[in-house]
Amino acid sequence: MITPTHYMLLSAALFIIGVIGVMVRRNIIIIFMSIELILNAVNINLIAYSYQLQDVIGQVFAVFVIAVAAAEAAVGLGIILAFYRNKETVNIDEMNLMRW
Amino acid sequence: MIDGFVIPLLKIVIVLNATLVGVTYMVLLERKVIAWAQSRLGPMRVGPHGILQPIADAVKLMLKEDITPARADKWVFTVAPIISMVPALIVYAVIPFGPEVSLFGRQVTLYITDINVGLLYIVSVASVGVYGIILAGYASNSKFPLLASLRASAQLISYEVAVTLTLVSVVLMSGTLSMVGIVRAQESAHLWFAFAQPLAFGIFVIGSLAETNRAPFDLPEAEQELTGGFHTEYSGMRFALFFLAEYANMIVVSSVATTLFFGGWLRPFPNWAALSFLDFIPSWTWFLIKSFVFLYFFVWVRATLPRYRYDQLMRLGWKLLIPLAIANLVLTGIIRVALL
Amino acid sequence: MGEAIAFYTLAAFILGFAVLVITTKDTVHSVLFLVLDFLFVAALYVMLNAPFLAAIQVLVYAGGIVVLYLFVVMLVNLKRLPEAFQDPNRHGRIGLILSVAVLLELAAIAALGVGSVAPVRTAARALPVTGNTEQVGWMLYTSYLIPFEIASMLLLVAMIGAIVLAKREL
Amino acid sequence: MEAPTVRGEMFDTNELVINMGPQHPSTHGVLRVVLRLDGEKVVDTDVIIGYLHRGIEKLSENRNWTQIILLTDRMDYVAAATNNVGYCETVEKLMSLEVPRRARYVRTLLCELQRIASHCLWLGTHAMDIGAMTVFLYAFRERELILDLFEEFCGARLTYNSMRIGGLPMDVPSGWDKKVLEFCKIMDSKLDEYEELLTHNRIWIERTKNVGVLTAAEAIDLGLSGPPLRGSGVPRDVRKDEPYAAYDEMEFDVPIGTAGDTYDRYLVRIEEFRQSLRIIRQATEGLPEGPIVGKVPRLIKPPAGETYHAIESPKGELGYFIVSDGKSTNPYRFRVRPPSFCNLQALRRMVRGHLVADVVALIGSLDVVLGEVDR
Repeated sequence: MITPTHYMLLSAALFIIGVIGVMVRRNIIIIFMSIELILNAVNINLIAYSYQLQDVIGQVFAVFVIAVAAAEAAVGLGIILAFYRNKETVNIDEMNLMRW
Repeated sequence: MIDGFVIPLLKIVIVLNATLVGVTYMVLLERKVIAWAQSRLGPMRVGPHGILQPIADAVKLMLKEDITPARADKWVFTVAPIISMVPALIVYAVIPFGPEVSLFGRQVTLYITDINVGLLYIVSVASVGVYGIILAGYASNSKFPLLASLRASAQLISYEVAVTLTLVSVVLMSGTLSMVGIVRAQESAHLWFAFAQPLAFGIFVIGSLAETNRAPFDLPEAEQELTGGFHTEYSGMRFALFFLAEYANMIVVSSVATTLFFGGWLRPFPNWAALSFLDFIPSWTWFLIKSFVFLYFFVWVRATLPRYRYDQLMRLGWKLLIPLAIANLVLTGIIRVALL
Repeated sequence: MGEAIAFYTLAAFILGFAVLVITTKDTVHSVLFLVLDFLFVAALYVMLNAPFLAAIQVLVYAGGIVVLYLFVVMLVNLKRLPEAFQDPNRHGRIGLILSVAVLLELAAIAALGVGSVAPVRTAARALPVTGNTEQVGWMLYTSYLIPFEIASMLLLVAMIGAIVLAKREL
Repeated sequence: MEAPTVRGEMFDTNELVINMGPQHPSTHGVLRVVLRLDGEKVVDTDVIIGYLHRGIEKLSENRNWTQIILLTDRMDYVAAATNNVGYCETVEKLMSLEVPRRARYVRTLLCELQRIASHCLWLGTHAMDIGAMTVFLYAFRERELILDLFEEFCGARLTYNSMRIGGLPMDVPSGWDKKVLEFCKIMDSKLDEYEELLTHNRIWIERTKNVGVLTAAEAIDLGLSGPPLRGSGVPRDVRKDEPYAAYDEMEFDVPIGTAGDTYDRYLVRIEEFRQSLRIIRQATEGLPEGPIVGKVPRLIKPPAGETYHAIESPKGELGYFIVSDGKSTNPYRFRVRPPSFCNLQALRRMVRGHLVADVVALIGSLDVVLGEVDR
C-alpha cells in the first residue's frame, strides 16, 4: 500500500538532490536545472495530496508552479545568455560582481 | 483477461504495423504522385509499377553501412533518430479509427484508448519530437546540420503555437478534449468542424505543413541550401528512421485533421437517413479515405510550391498565423457564449 | 501490489535520473536526463489520477522549458570547463552535509510525523463538473481566477524580460 | 572539456564561416562559396573558382584552327553550339571570310535553339534552388526536345562540334525545319505553363523580389553582360548592337528589367524565351537556299593579326580574342571572355546582407556554368 508518506519521501529525496545540485555544481545551467528538480519535487507533493484528499486544488497549485517555473526559466536563461556574452563563462563562482 | 489485455495488445500490434506499412507506402505514394505531376513514371522497376519499391528501399537502407562521424557525440547521435520516431508512433494510441463495432460476437472499439485529455496528449507527445531534430544537429558535430537543427527547432516551436491555438478553438466547439468526444460532437452538431471553423482549419493545415517540415516549409532539410539539413551526417537505418518519422508525422497530422475537422470516421451527412446506404462502407474506411485526401494534399503542395525563406517563414508564423489564430479563438469564444 | 511496483519503479527512475542530471559532466547529457526525469514524473502524475497535469508537464516542461535549456547550452559554448574555477571561499562539502541533514530531517518528519497521523480525509469538494481536466479548469476559472490572471501576467512579463535580456540590440 | 568541436567555432564569435561547395547541390557545378554569416545573414563571401580548370585557352595554342572548335564545346557545355559559332565567326573575321547566307541563317537558328535549351536548364535549376521542383522537370522535358533536334542535325546531344570555319559541316536534314516549327508551337504553350507555376506565385515573388538588387550603374561597373545586365535596365545586346550571323535580318526585341532584382532577371529570361522563338520562326521560315560553306582554303592559316569578336551567348557577351602569327597552323594566343566568369563577379556584391537561402537563389539567377568560368 502506497501512502502519502511514500510520496513525501520521494519528494523529499528529489528535493534534496536538487539542493545538492545547487550547492555543489558551479555550472549555472546545471544549477537552474536543479531548481527545476526542486519545483518538481514540490509538484509531486501537491499532486500526491490532491489524490489523497480527492481535491483538485493541489493540481491547481501545481499548474501555478509550472507557470512560475516557465517564467523563471525564460528570465533566468536570458540572464545567463546576457552574462555569457559579457564574461564568456557560466561558472557561478566567477559571477562575483554586481555589475560589469 | 481477454478484454483487458489481449485485445488492447492486438490492437496496438495491428495499429503499429499498419502505421509502419502505411509510412513506407506513403513514400511510394509521394514518389508516384510527384512523378505524375511532373509527367514522369516514378519507380517502375521493383514489382509491377514499383509496388515493391518500399521493401527494396527498406532492405537497402538496412544493409547500408551505418556511419558515425568521428567526433560525433555517439550516444546522442544514436538516440536522436529514435526520439524523433517514437512520438510519431505513440500518438496513434488515442486516434479513433472508428466507433464501437461488434467483431466475432465481441464489442470492440476501433481505437486503442480514449482518454479524457486525448488532444492534449497528442500535442504534448508531438512537442517531444523536436528533440530528435535538435539533438541530431547537435550530435553530428557539423555546421550544416547544426544550422538546420536550430532552424528546425525554431520553426517547430513557432508553428506549434499557432496550431495549438487552432486546436483550442476546436475544443471550444466540442467541449471535450477526448478524440472520440470530438467526433461525437461533430455528429451531434450536424457539422464538420472544418466548416464551422474554416479559419482554424486553414491555419491548422498551414501550420501542420510547417510542423512536419514539408514543402513549402521544408527549410530544415532544404537540400539546395543546407545539403540535407539535420540528417546530413546520418546514413543507413538511422537515416531511414528520420525519413520514416517525417512520413509518420504526416500521417499523424492527417489523422488528427480528419478527426478534428472532418468528422473522423463519420460518413458524409451522418444524420441524413437518405444517405444511410453509404453505411455499407465501414467507418474505418471513411477515416482512411479522409486521411488519404490530406496526404494527397501534402504531396500535391510539395510538387507545386517553391520554398519559403527563413525570415519569411517566421514572419508568416508570428505575424499572421498566430494573431489570426488568437482572433479566431476569441471570436469562437464570444459566439459560444452568445449562443449558450 | 501493482500500485507498489509502479510507484517503486517510477521513483527509482525519477531519483536515478535526477542524480544523473546533477552528476553528468556533459551539460547536454544533463539536459537529456532532465527530460527523461520529467517524463517519469509525468507518468507518476498519471498514476495519481492527474492526467491533465501529466499532459501539461510533458507539454510545458519537456516540450518547452527544457528545449530552452538545450538552446542555451548549445549557444553558450565553453572553451574551458565551466567548473574549472573554484572560489576559494566555496565550501561545497558543508553544503553537501547540510543538504543530507535536511534530507534526514524531512524523512524523519515524513515517516514519523505525518505517517503516524492518518491524513484528514475531507469529503471530496463538490464540483459541478466531472473529469479531471474539467475540474482543474473549473477551479482555475472560479475560485482561482485572480491568481490565474496574475500568473498569465507573470508569463507576459517574463517573456518581455527574456527578450530584453537576450536581444543584442533592441 | 572535450576537443574543440565545430560547435565551438560556430558560436565563439558572432561570425560563422561556412563552406558552400565545391560539392554542394546548388552551386551549379564545382563553385565554392565561403560564407561569413552573422546568424543567417551573409556578412561577406569569398567566391573560389578553378575546380574545373582544364586549360582550354592554353590547349588551343597547340591545336590547329579546326580542332579548337571541339574544345569550345567544353566551355559552356549547355550551349555548345553558341560557343562554336562565336569561335568560327572570330576566325572568319580574322581571315575576312564570307559566309553564305544559308549558313548564317542556320547559325542564327542554332544559336537561338541553344539559348532556349540553356534558359530551360537555368529555369529548372533556378526554380529547384528556390524549392519548386516540378518546374525543373518540366524545363528538362522541353530541353530534351531541343537536344533531339540537335541530335538529328549533328548526331550529338551535348557537345555538338556543329560549326566549321566558313560555314556548316552539313546541311540541315530534310524536314528538320518542320520539326523546329513544331517545337516552337509546343514551347509556346509550355512557357505559359512555367509562368503559371512561378510568375504570379506569391512565394516565388517573395523569394525573388528585392533580392540581389543591382542598379544599372553597378551592373556596368561590375562588367556584367547578358540577362543580369539587362535585368538592371541596360538595353545592351550584342545581337542588336553589333549584329552577327543573320541577326541584322531578324526582327526581335530586347527585354529589359527595371528594378535589377532576381525577379527582373527571371522575367527578362522568360521574355527571351519568347523572343528566341520569334527569331527561330523567322529564321526557319525565311531559310534561304544556297551553299552552306563559303570559299575556305584547304589549310586554314589566318594572316598575322589579332581580333576580338563577341556574340551574345545565353549567358551574356561571349568574346574571343585571337592572335595569329600568320606562320603556324595554330593560334599564337587564344583568350575567351566568358560571360559566366564576368557575371560571377557580381555575386559577392549581391549576397551581402542577404540570407543563406538567397545565396543559392542568386547563384541561380546569375546562371553561371562552371565549365565556362574555369575553362
